Amino acid sequence: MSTEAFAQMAFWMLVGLTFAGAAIAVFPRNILHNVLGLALALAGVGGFYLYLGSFFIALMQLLIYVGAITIAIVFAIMLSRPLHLEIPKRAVPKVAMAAVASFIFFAAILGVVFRTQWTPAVERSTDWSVETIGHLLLTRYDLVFEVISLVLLVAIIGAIVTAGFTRRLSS
Amino acid sequence: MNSLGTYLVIAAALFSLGLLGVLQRRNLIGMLIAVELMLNGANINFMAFNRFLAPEPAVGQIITLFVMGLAAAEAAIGLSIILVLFRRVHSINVERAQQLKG
Amino acid sequence: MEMAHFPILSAILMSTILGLVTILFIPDDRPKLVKQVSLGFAGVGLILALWAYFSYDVQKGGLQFVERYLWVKSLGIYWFNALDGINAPMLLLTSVVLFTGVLTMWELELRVKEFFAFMFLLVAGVYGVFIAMDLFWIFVWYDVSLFPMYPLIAIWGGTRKEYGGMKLTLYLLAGSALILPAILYLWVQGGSTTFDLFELAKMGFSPQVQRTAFLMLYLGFGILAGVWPLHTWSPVGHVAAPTAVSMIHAGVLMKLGAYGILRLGMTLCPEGLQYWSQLMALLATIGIVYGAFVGLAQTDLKYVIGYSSVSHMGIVGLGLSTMTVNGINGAVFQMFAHGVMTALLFSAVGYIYDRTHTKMIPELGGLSKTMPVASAFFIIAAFAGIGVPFMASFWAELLVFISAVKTYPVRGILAVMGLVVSALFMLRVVQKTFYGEKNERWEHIPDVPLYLATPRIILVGVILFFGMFPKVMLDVIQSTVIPFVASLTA
Amino acid sequence: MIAFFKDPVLLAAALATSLPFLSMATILIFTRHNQRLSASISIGAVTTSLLCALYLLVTLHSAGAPVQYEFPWLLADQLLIPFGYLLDPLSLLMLTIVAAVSFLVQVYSVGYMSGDPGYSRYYAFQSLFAWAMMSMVISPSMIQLFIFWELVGLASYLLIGFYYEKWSASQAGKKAFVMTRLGDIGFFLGLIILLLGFGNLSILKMNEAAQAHAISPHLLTLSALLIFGGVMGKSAQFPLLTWLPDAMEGPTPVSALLHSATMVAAGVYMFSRIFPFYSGSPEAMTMALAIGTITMLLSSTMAMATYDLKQVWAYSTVSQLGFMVMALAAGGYFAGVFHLTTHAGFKALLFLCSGIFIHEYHTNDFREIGRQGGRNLVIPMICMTIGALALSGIFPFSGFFSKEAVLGVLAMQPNRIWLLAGLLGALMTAYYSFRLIFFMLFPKGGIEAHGGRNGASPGHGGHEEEHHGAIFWCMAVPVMILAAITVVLGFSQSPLEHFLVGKAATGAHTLAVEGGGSHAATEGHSPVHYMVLISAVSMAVGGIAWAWLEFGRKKATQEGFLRWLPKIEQLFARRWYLDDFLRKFLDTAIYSGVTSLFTRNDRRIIDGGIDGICQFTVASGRLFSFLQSGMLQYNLLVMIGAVALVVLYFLM
Amino acid sequence: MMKWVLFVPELFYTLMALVFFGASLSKKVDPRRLYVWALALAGMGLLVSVLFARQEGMLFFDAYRVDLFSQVFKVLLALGTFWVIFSCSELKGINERQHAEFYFLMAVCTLAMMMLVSAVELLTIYVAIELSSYSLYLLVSMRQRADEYVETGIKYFMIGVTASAFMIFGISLLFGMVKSTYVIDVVRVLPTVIAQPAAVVGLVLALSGFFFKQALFPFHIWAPDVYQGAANQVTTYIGTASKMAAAAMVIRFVGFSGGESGVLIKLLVALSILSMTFGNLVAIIQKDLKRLLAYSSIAHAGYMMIGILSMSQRGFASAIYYALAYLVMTYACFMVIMRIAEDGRNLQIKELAGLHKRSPLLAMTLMLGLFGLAGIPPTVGFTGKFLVFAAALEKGYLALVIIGMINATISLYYYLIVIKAAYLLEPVHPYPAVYVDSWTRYLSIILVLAMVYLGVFPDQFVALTEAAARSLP
Repeated sequence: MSTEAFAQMAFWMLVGLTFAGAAIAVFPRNILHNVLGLALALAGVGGFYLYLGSFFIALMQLLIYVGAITIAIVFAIMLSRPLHLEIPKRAVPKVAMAAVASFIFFAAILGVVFRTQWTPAVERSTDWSVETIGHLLLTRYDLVFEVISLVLLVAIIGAIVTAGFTRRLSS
Repeated sequence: MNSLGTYLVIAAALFSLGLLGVLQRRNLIGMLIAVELMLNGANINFMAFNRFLAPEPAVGQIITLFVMGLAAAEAAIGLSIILVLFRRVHSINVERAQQLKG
Repeated sequence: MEMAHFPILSAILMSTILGLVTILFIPDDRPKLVKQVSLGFAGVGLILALWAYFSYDVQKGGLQFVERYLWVKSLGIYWFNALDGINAPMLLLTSVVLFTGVLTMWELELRVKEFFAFMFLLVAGVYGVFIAMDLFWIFVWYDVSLFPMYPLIAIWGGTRKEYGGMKLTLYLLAGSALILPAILYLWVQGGSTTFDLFELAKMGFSPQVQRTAFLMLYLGFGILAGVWPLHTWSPVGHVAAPTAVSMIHAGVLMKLGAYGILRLGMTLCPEGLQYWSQLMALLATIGIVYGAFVGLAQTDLKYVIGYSSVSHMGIVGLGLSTMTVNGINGAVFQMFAHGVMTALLFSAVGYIYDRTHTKMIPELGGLSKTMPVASAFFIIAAFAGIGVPFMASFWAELLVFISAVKTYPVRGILAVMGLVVSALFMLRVVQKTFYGEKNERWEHIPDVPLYLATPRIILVGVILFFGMFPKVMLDVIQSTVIPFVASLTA
Repeated sequence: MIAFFKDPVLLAAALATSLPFLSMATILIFTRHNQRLSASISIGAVTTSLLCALYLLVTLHSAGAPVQYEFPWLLADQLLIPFGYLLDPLSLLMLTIVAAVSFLVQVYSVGYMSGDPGYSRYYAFQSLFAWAMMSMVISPSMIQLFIFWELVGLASYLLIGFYYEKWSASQAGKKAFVMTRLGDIGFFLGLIILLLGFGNLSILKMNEAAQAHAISPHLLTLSALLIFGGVMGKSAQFPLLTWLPDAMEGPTPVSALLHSATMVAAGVYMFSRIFPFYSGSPEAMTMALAIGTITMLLSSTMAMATYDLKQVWAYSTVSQLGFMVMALAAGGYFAGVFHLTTHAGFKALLFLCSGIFIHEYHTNDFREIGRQGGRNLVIPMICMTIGALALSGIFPFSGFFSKEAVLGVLAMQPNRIWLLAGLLGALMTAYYSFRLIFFMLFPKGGIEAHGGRNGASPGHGGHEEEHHGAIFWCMAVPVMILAAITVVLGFSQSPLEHFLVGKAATGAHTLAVEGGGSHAATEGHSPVHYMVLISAVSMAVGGIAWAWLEFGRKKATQEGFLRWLPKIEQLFARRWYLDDFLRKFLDTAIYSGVTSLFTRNDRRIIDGGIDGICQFTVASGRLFSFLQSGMLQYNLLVMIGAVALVVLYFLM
Repeated sequence: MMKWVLFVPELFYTLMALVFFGASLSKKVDPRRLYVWALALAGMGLLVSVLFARQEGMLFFDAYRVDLFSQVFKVLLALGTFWVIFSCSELKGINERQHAEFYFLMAVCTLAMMMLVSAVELLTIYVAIELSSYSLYLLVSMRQRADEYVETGIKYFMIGVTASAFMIFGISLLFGMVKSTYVIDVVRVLPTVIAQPAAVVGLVLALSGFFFKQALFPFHIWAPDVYQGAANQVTTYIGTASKMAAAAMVIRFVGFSGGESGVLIKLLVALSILSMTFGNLVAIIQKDLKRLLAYSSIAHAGYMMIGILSMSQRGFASAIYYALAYLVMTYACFMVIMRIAEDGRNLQIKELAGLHKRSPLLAMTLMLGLFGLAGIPPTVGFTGKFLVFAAALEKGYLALVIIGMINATISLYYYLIVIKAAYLLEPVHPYPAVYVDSWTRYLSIILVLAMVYLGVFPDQFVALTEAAARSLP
């Protein structure tokens, strides 16, 4: 088996893994299963990033998503104790309608993907280095970089204030 | 390696799966999880375009990075809002939230 | 662009706007002062309008007292006011009706300040439409004149006031849903450079454009003009409205519709007029006959007047549709005559209603015995409505029918036949309301005091004056209409 | 302005027509509360008018051509509406008649109306009437004539409905107005058609043009027929005749004024005014002849079945008007006008006499009056008999002469039926007038005591007696004047004919030849004429005799031959069911037919449609609000579904 | 070399945010003092944005463009923020302890929107829009004592993140077509590839995020609930300032296609009609005043879209004018609501009963504001509609304009119901007199005059908006 074929097989396994994770994230009614599924799917997506040539982003994916977001969700689950609450039955019409709508959208996007002529840029640079990313972050995307910190600040303050961890608790 | 189309289809499928989750989950946290899937779908798109079409490979990566950051912030805010709701109505079932209508 | 003269038209407009502002600054607890101030400003308007009317140079004709300034440069909107033979009578009519309307409401006690404020706003709009020669401003003033109707009816009105007010306001403003697109359409067709009526008129739009625009203008303004079958707001609204509002509304506002058709539709779209004139004539004829017949079955005095307005405005429409000098002469004259006459009718009914608190014909009866003067006003107005000679509307009807029979023989003859029915229903009302045995219920009611009789006397005087000396008005009207019709046929 | 004072003729014409107007205005505005002053103003005005009219008559007696004054009143585009005076023999004659009758009636009314609360109003309306009528009479153009014609209608409405608190009076006023208006529509349309086709409504020009065949025959016939509608309305011709008997609801002097001598005569006057014009259209003339005949016969029969004093005269007025129309339509210009003149005199006489009786006995039923001793009022009784004789056409009263003239004209018609109808009419006229007279003279069952003039019944003090006396004379003097006129007027036939026909160069005389071929009617004493004379007189006498047989003689049952024919009596008494037909038509076709159909349509379909649209709008608001269900995921579904469909749409 | 002077308004608001961040850290702050500070800073912010309104230039490696278009909207944003903060004197809807955070989030949100209108780079735009959205989610969730409205925050959030996911997906497709994130490249390239499905779908999906902000049908679904459920001041902020930013972005994004895609325009026409009709129809049956205004805002998004879809400079200018008009009119209505419901409750329409006696000035302000929204002259709302329709008719959308006018008539119905309540109804039980302090009185008079003045003398403002529209890339 050539490297290429192995890579190919690994790719499809990755696909299977990702979608299995996604399915677990979406369908079961146990919220903890969902979180695990999400972690799985996110890790799979990180794998895609590897295939797409960016080790850096794959790493970030694992760090931010699997590391931070999933943990946050688990915390929320623990705080809201949903496991103690009754699990409602599935409403079939709702699921069916949701499935139809999602499928239509999926089909439409498929159509878009295959009907569009994707043309690569005329000149393509091959500079995948992290240095370039860092450089760009501090030049062209400087503003965004600043703003995203503000976003995080707002998120933190907002989460604290909204969730009720105000001075009441601290004082 | 695999063509652009493959990645785009995977992205679309992931996005649609997330959409399905948003539409049918009753658990608000479940909905939030589904939204994360949708964002990941978009991210795969960016990375794929970055890999196959874009003139500068750095741009797509940077965008993906920022979207991840935003997703983190979003999750934090969303979870805090869900907690507010939980405190008041002791449920995170979205169907409990239908007082306002008409 | 002559600017040397005193801007009398703007001054007339300002008399109402200043009046409105002044009223707003009067404290709430001085209703008497509000009335006096209102009367003062209405009087100023009347004097200015009379001055403008009688200093209009018939020999010279055309536009006079022109005021024209660029208002919004990028769209080509002008502050363009002028007087010609068509709007001069309308201006006079408005000022007379406003003045008498203020006097009629002298006994008002409920929320006096607001009433007169709204009324002045309404009349400001009416003046504005009549003097403006710029499509933008015509539309603006048109809408300004409509929306105060709602509070005026809904607060101070009578039968089913909220329903009536809402219906009337919405229905009339629905008309502007066609007018504004039509105006803009013409503006675009004219190269989107000017809203000046006369410059647009010179553009010579293509027949297709003219047809579309004319139809929209006709239907839009036709609602206000009470064109059948768009008329049903009229009875309902009039029944609900308080006296002075009915007076202004039936007397002046309905004319706005016909005026709009004439000023906008016919001036800008002569070929559209040609194309749709058959329809116009048909609807007008139906309106004349139909209004009279329906009026025959009404038991509410104001309903009767409402339907008589439909019938009489049909005459205006018929006159306009003939596209002849005398048809349009008659139509404009009829607008004036009907305005004064309806104002008088409503004002007479208003007094009766104020005192008896009913306007149902079967409950009234024998009023002539207890209040002969009040009844006389109604009866005189009814005769004016029937078209008795030496009342202003006689001449108007004469001219319209002559032209109508010429242009549309069958419809014209049918319309003339309608006169019998209109006589029948007017006399029926007069008989049932004022004649017959003295009604004990109303015995204690005093006759009109002088201060309330004054406005009605003024109106009677106007009816008779222009009935006896139609030349005074007709010369003014035709100084504009003759060249206008010449340009239509050219 | 100065022209007025330079020209006495013009001044007189202007004064005659405008003074009553001024008097009306003065009374209505200033002297409403002063009855005496109002009456004097009005009478003063009408006296001046009468004097002016007489002055004009004398001055212009021998003027060769008609005198015409025209001032432009209104110039609307090409249409000129003049205002002015046309003074020719016909208008002068009519002016004098109107002024004279108005004058006499107003004097008479001083007595008749005394004590009425609406005294001032009464005189105001009288002045209005006099103004309208006189201005109409001397109109130089048809438009002016039409304008005043309408005003006459207004005045009659007001006067008929004078006792407006009486339901029937106001009803009658309304009926009069609406029915005459119905005819006026035809008149109006005729004028418009003529105006559009011919372009000029000056009476002289119209007449000239018709004579010179300058108007196309179709136009002429059409407009003539339509204009005849006006005559039918005003002069109560079939089928618009029923308003006139009802109009007797007004005060009796009003009946005398309006419905005998002047207003109803307006139609006939108008007919004769444009007689040359009419003669241009044989079709129109024939139709007019037929309508006149029908009217005359129908109303005569109606008069035979009523017991109301005033209604008898009202029907007789209608029948005499029919007679005049027949005369004119048969081409007898002079005969028609002459009958109009004499009729004005004796009919006013009859009404005023009746007024005295009604005033005295407070009843309209002549049997009742007779029973209460009506014949004791000697002067009125004599005068009334004179009037009745004149009406029946007995020599030497005025009616004899004019009726002869009319019958003479009818005799010239190729078709004898018209003459026979005329003779039948004469018979019936004599019958019903003397039926009335005999009832009053020879009441069945003797005379009861009456508390009026001669009885000393309680409630009538001496003072009131005196008062009565003054009033009585106030009424009696005009009656006697009229009686005198009735006796004398007949003999003025030839001077009048000379005045009317001989002088007017373009007058009717020559035209009559063309129109009806009745040369002899005005000219001569041919054998035919004698035959007519004899048969007419015998008809009149026969009618009187018949009435004597049934009502007059001692053994008379006073039941009349109609008693044996109840169906027919019913037919006559119910006016040939014309009113019933009209009422039925109004009720079914107008009120519960068109009107209620339109009203229901208006409420349900048109207004209901609008309301329906509004309700639909609100309802659809409610409907769409289900989209906003409150369920987050359904809402999202809507949104996402829409996005998905949009994306799909872009693929297509 | 960066010209920092161009960035002064944004910096100012950053400073303001920092001030309140600091305040939020301290244990106890007097709400009155916070209010005074906030008002002063917001006023200065307005002043600063006006002073820097004529600046032009590029910043941050051409990712940030300061031109008349952006500056006009910045002034509008600053104005809206100032007004909202002005009416926070009785901030009863928010817990007193959280006032500092409230002002902080308000400042951040305004800052984000200012960046949004200036950003000419897709990623910057996305991040800015997310920043402003997050602030709003939090602001909406902050309502105190709002048990019946507690679901508002989560609904807003869920719909918002879904829409934003669509948006980023759309941006990814755009990125795939254009291969650049600069708006200038997008504008250059997109019209040439608009026939490709990915291009137009990407554009539409990207637009959906802005439509969401603008509450255009079918992205409107959050609006009624949020308007009703958020604190009055927050609702006002969403209804005024936030709308301005959304309008600016929609104008910019719709312009991308250069009017080349007929299909896209058809879609926009459909959306505009649906939005107007839906908003107006459903508004008819509302009882809650804020909810009613939410539906009316949906309808107004449709009207504004009419101007935008004309794809002409006059169209964009008219949309800008309309936005200005909408800001003034909506604020006038909300100010009255906040004044009457001083305890921060929601106002039912029937609670307006007898307002003309309780406070004639507020009643008049409300009436003019509503008439303005209904598009009745001589208010600014009419002139706005007039300009919008004029622009649309220049492109020949006659039917669209007629539908718009019919909708305006329908809308009049429910506005009249509100006016009826204020002017006609007698209160069932006596509502307390409305206390109107002198500042509010001055502001009402200014608003009334502004509504009439802008409506009657639109010339200079039209010129301004046209200049702004010209400066669009």
